[in-house]
Amino acid sequence: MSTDNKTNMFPDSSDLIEEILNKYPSKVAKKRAKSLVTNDPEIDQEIQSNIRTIPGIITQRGCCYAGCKGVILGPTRDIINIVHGPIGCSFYAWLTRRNQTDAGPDGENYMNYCFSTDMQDTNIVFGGEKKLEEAIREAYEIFKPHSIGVFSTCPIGLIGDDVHAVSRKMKEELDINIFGFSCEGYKGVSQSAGHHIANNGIFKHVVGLNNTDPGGKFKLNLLGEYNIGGDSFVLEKYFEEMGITLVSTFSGNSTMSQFENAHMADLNAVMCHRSINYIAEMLEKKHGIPWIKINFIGADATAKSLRKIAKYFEDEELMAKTEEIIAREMLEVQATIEDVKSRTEGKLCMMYVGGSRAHHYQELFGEIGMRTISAGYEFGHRDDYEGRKVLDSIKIDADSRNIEELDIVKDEANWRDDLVAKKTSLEDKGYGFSEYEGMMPDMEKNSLVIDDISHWETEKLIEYYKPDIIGAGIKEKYVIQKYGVPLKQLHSYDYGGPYAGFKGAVNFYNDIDKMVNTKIWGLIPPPWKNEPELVAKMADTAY
Amino acid sequence: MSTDNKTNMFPDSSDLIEEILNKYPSKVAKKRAKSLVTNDPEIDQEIQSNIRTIPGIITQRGCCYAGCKGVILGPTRDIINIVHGPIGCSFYAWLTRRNQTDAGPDGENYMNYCFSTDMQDTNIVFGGEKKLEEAIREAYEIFKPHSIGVFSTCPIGLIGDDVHAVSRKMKEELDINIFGFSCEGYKGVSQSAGHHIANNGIFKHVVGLNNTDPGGKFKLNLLGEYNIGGDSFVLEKYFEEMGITLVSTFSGNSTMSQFENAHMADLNAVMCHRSINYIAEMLEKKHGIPWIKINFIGADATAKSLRKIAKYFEDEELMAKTEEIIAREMLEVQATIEDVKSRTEGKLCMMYVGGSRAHHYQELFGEIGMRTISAGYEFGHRDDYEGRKVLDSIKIDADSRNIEELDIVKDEANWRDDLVAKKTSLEDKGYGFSEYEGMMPDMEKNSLVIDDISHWETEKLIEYYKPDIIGAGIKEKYVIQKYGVPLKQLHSYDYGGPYAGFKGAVNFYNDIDKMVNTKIWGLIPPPWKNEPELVAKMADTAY
Amino acid sequence: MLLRHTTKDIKERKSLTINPAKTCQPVGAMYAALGIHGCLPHSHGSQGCCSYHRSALTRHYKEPIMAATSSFTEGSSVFGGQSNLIQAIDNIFTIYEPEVIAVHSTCLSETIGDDLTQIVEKARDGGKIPEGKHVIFCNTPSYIGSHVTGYSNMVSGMVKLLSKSTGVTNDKINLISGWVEPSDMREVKRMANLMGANFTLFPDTSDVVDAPQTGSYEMYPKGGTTIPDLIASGDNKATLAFGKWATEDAAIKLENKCKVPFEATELPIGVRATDRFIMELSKLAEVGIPEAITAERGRLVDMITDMQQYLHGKRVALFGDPDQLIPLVEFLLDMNMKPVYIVSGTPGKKMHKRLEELLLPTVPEAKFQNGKGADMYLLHQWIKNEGVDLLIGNSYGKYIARDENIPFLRMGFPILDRVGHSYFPTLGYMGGLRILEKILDLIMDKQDLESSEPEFELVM
Amino acid sequence: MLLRHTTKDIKERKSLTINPAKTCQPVGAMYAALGIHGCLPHSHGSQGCCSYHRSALTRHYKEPIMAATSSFTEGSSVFGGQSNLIQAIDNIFTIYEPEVIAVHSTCLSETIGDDLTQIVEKARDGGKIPEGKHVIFCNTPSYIGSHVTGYSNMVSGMVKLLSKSTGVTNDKINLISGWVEPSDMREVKRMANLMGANFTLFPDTSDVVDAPQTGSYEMYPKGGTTIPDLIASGDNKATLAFGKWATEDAAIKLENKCKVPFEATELPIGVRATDRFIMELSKLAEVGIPEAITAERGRLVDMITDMQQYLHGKRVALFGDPDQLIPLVEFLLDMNMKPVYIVSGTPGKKMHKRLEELLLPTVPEAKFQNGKGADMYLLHQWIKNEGVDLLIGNSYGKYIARDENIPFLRMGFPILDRVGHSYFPTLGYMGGLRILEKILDLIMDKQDLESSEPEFELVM
Repeated sequence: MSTDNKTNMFPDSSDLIEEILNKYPSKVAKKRAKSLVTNDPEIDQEIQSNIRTIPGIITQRGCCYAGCKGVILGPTRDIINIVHGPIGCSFYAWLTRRNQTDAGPDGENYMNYCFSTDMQDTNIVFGGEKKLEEAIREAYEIFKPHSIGVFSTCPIGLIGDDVHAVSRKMKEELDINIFGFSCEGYKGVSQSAGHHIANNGIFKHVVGLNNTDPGGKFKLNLLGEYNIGGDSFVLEKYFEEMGITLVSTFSGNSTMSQFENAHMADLNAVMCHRSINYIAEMLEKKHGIPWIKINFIGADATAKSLRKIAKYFEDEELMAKTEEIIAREMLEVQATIEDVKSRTEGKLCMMYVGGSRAHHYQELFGEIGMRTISAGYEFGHRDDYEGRKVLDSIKIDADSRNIEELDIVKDEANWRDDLVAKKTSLEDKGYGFSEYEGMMPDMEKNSLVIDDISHWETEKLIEYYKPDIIGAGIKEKYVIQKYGVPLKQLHSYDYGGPYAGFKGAVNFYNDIDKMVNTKIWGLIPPPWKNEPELVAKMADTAY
Repeated sequence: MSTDNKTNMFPDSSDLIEEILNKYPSKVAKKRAKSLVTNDPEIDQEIQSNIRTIPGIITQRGCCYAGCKGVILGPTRDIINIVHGPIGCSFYAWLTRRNQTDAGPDGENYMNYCFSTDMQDTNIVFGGEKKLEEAIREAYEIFKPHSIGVFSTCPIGLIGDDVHAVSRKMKEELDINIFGFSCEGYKGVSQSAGHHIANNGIFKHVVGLNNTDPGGKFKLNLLGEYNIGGDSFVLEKYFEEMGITLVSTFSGNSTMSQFENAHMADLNAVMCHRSINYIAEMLEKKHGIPWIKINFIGADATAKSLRKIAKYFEDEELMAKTEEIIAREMLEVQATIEDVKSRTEGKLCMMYVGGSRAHHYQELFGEIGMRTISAGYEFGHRDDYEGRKVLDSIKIDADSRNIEELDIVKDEANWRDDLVAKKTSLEDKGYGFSEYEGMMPDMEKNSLVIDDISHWETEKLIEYYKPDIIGAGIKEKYVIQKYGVPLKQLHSYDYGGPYAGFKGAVNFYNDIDKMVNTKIWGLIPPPWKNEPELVAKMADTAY
Repeated sequence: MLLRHTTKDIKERKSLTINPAKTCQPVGAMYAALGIHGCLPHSHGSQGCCSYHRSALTRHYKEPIMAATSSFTEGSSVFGGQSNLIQAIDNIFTIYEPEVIAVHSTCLSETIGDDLTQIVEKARDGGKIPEGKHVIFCNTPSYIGSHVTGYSNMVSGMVKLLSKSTGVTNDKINLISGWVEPSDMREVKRMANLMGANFTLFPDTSDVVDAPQTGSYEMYPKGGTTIPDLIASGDNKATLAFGKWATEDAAIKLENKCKVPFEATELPIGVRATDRFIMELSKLAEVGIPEAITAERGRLVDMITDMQQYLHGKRVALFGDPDQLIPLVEFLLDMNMKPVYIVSGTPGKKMHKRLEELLLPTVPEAKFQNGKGADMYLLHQWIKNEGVDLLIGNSYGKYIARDENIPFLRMGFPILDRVGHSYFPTLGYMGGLRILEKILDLIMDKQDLESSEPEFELVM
Repeated sequence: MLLRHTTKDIKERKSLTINPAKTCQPVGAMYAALGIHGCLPHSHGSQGCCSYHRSALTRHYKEPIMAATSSFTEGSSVFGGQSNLIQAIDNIFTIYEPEVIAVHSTCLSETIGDDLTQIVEKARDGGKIPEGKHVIFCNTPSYIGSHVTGYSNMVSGMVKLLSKSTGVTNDKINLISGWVEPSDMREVKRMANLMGANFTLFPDTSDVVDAPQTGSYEMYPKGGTTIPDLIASGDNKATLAFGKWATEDAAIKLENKCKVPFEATELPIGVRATDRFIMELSKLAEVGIPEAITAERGRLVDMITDMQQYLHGKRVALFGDPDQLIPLVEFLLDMNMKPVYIVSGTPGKKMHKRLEELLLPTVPEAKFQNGKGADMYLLHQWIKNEGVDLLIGNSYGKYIARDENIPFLRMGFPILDRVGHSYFPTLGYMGGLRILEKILDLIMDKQDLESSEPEFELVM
């Protein structure tokens, strides 16, 4: 890639876009054109997103079930999640996300288990409700859990098994909380549908079941933080030190009882806007609890987020403590940046991941002087790109219409007038609630924004930009590394991390430094590559 | 091998001996002929032993240094043994014998260390005494041990370094016990010379240094038990249970302070007659302590030996306790024999090892119905084969004459008249002291006794007898196993054991059962071995 | 404890599977398809299937695993996936330019009843399949069999849709490979070449899912069985199918379709299964067994005889797939080890029968189960009731291994937390040496770790 | 603690070696001699040397190691060992019938000044060496150099006493092998064959010390360089000596004696040392580098790129021989690991210089020492002062590894407590994969064992 030497500005990428689109059949090209945007942070630009992936296009995306069972319910340890369907769906979601949890030495923890009704052909033909009933009963008899979740998979939806009815029946019979999710893989266009369905289910069946005051002066829910590689553990420590009661986390290192109690918090802090803003919205609508967008990826972002939370509670001591933590932690952050930056400054990164990470991690890269030349979401919506201001203008298509939108009514018994008042008062002082500006305003001019990137597009981007590192997922990792470009897994962190908070930022700086500066990339070409007289083509079947 | 079906008698092996000898040059044949004896337990037969191995003959034997440093001094944990010489001698004796030791959590234990003066060419030219002095000083400064032993190796003897003089000087300087051994590898004809030199050294420099009464009613030295694979640990437990004070063991699981105190015992029980009878003899000559030959290899032998020891002390309670132990332990022994014997009965073994083991292990094999068709010692003397009765008729040759014979004088201050009297009284009752009948009387008629067996002879024996198992050492193991015949290492026990005592017997029965009955021997011939049309000879350099 | 809710107390379960010892068909079909040169696998279902299967294979191989999907939505699920598939075929050939697309179905498309034959025919008629390019397919309903069944179905699909008989027989044999690692397929080729056999191996994932790092990505690496070789398989003189669960069906179909006689044998794992494989290969390919092969066998037997004291009587628990488990059990028995617990989620009565045959004579106490109810939870409960000295299975076994402090040998699919399986074979005699080396390392490492100080050994 | 008397406090030692990182010359000479077909090594000294060396090699290989000895007594030590050796030569040829006897001296026979040239001449004159049979020899005084020197001296002995130049140059090269495993020699042959090189490898212990179990013992197994090939080495067009400490001397002697030009290179361990080896081989043998070799290289690099997060920055302590240590250090550095402590008992300033060259740029904190004072006790003390993440060396390292809870990779000589080294190479790119697999297994096993329950990972 050639940046303009004088301005250090990214090149206009229209030739790249053209090259990409040229390969596509015309209908595909037309559609994909709307999902590739050359960014200009000064103006409003629309990007097509949260629409169907074109069949045959190699995509990063997964399914609704993955978003529901895998992402949202995955990190909660004390619920038995029975996947109703053939074995595969449960198998693939078994321990493959790095949601850590700390159950202590004796706590309930079913996260290392995989439960399935393992539907067989006869069940598909004759219906599987009986089998599901029995499976729930067996799970109860063996484990005596307090909650059981039931997840409907593609064929279950098609044959018409009613997981909700079975759940209700078994809840009655066993007298524990049992509830279902209609999260068949074909719902929606990506994992995002599953997040929505999961949020709805948890809100309907769990949130609000327990009105006990969780205690403490400052009560917070942390939403959209999934404790990948121990991220939540880092944040929990800050809150503890600040004297903030973390009522619930959705859903890193979480338990069902946290969710039952979530409506008792004073504030919802939303990390991953895409996956969880539903809960925040519903909690405000039903209970009057306001929400703010925060971000703990990046040291500056962490400082800003902690300050914002502290400021909300309007407590001098809390604010002082917050500044103390920030000052203390920034020492290591700054020392590390100083060391690492000399080796990372000016390097280019790209990110295609999730519904928030592609945005959040740009800050983190930025802190060690790395620039994001291109980014996009795997399952984001327009508001994740362009900000919540476009929410009203998003057209509801057939795929979205299939996802239930809960009708939330104000809960008079548990309504927080105090918080409503607090919100108004703070807003008057310029404190922003329910705000998210999206990723695009934060990106540089001429950077390339791509939604639901395809394999073909990835190839062309690498050739064109020659990035120093790419952030994406496991399916992309080795493809990209074959080009000699390191790929940082931003779902699993390449089994590193934590990357949240100050501690996490330091980890990340160091890990990225290692990846982009490791010697091994220099060893890829064999020394005889440029000595053609040494290279023989031989039949080599015998080795 | 074809035994006589009616009598089940071993065949006369003269044809085998003839075949073996035929291959040898005539001088070699003449010499070897005297070391191969077709056994007849009814008559006295002389076997040539403890004479030089013929150059070029592939032998099991090692050297004098190996017998001195490796065997006798090896198992003592609280002495720093510095090998004075080039690095190899110390290196090869470093942890290669399985003498176990239990130093407790904090005890002195140098057995895992290897100390050497690592003589270089300049040292060889100009002499190494200074280097040895300095090495001793360095060892002292780093470790502050209570004793240091110094071992002279071949070139040291040749260049004339005086390890004894240096030891005396340094003993003076450092005020700890320091003494040397002239155990150069070329001394004598086998390890046996080293045993003698080691015994002399320990007797001269250590035994008798401490006259403190070790306490207890029954005080015993166990001689010639080296705690291979934990053998001594098994025996120590029996003695403890019997209320016998084990004053010292030469030298399994031993310390220098045990040796210093050894002359305070009431009885010496000799296990390995070959390696340690010197100490027993000298203790009797100097202090009047009698010795008996015992054997803890084999359950019956163990019972007999425990009874013999108990009987010596003429104490009813002790004898009752002994019977109790025997009765208790024999339960497992008998149960195991019952199980194992059906699979081992009638199988044939051969043994070529050590100076006692080839004899002792015959009993153990016998307990599970296995017969010894041939056996011999690696470094035995005629008395080990024929019994102590031939001691006086053994000619002292040039090689033996080089080994110092200590001139032992009665120690009036520490002389045990009581024991001398006890010995006489017991002898009158038929109790045998200082007796060893040797191996040959215990072997079957027509079994083949071979001293210092050579590789060529081993090959012929396997072909002729087709034994089910052979007991020997590491150098023989894989040679013999290539014939499809399992080899049990009777030095290292194939890292199994313990094999001493009742517990050890049970271990041995089971291990032998596994070895002779494992399926894998049956898998050796490939199934196409007898389908010549499938077998191709191909150039196979390419794989 | 990681699996802290697992107890000794075994309750009968009829409907609930806990910690399965299998997964579903399509991932097997996807893997088999990667063994064709220039092939892009295609998952006819919703995106999640494809994403999960690609992820599983990617984690196992740490290599690019490419596949496309029909990206079903709720609409396609109601109205059928025909238009999705036809559109996909068109897009794939245009954008990704494979030689062949290998379509497998999913429980979704199976439940709605999509007819792949008819849809592909329609795509062909509609000109969506370029001249000289191919689309093959198979039905892989996730609610039947297991991942092994899916592999088998895709291999059968190759035969059904590609193999042709011209009437002229080649002096070549087909080697149909069970579900093994690319290293294993490479090893089978090495052995067959050493024997001078003339053969076509299919599928062949070597040089596909173990591609070198070269600094440039090849969407279709050099490996894989070529289409011409697959077509010509119908003319070959005989077939040796190794790994019955995964290949026998294809061998039968090839015999039915093209009159190619076949032998189906077990995977050549360990001494005796490899013996049988080598002898069948020798007979069918009409080649001799060279000394080099005999020597490799001898080296394996040698190591067993040398190290038997560490192996004898050791109790082993295993889980995985029938094709691996059966010869592995035989191998363990030949080493006088005791395979006491065996589970496989893959159904089929033949497995039970074969294990009975192997185990009854010498390890009558062995418990084994496959198909219904045979999951890792049951295996773990058996272990809780009486322990074992070694656990063998895929990466999920590590939870049991850590909880129970059992040395753990990773074998099978998926291996998500170690590398090496794709580079070093476990098939053949050399593979047996590797298995044995690993078993010994595990047993000896534990001894080194847990022995008391007096018992600590330098020489073993 | 097994080495409980080892403390942090490092005191200078001038005369006392504790826990050596070397042994003496003759064992190397014995091993090298086994690489000649039909050879019986002979130790000219007292019995103990021969017994110790045979035992050490036997334990390392778990194979028959045959050798004879002059069985010195005190008399021979005084009057010289001539009659012992002549008698031995006679007996050996009569009884054990080798093609060649390879005699090495010992500190004993060296100190008394036995002249092997003259003794062997006398044996020949006395008719003790049958027609067509050979006796070669070398001087291996134990008080000079180390076991590596002994190996080198015996290889030089082969050249000095066997290589002949007829004046006609062959289209073949000599590959002189450093002290490596039979598996490594086999691997070098595989690579050279893959490249189409025409070569003689010597010594070659493959098929000698890794002989198969066949049910019958062969005193002279099929492997080993043949005498005619050794003689013809003087006519070959060039020599590639790999492992400078062990082979450069022989290469020089061959050049001096027969005018065969040579290159001496490091052992092909890891990426770059193998690159250099392959390129030298390509140049000297005048053959190309086939894609298969490039692909193996690419697979090794691939695994490193895939797994770098487990390797980066890990501190490593190593002990062993220069020929292994130098390329291994380079390999570790190429993987961004930190070889911080290195000792070798083998003397030679070149080692220090080469390590400095390798380490100074990126691991300036590294401590390394060889020859005098460089023993395992020192290494352990360094570790006590600042720990490491990995220890690499022969079996004696296990005492340090257990005391300090360090993952331990067995490499070098002797390996007395594990198997596999004789069957699976560590040379070449495939050998690099094996080393890397083992390192990763060790590091990941430790992580699995020591991680807290929340941190325990399925996927790694």
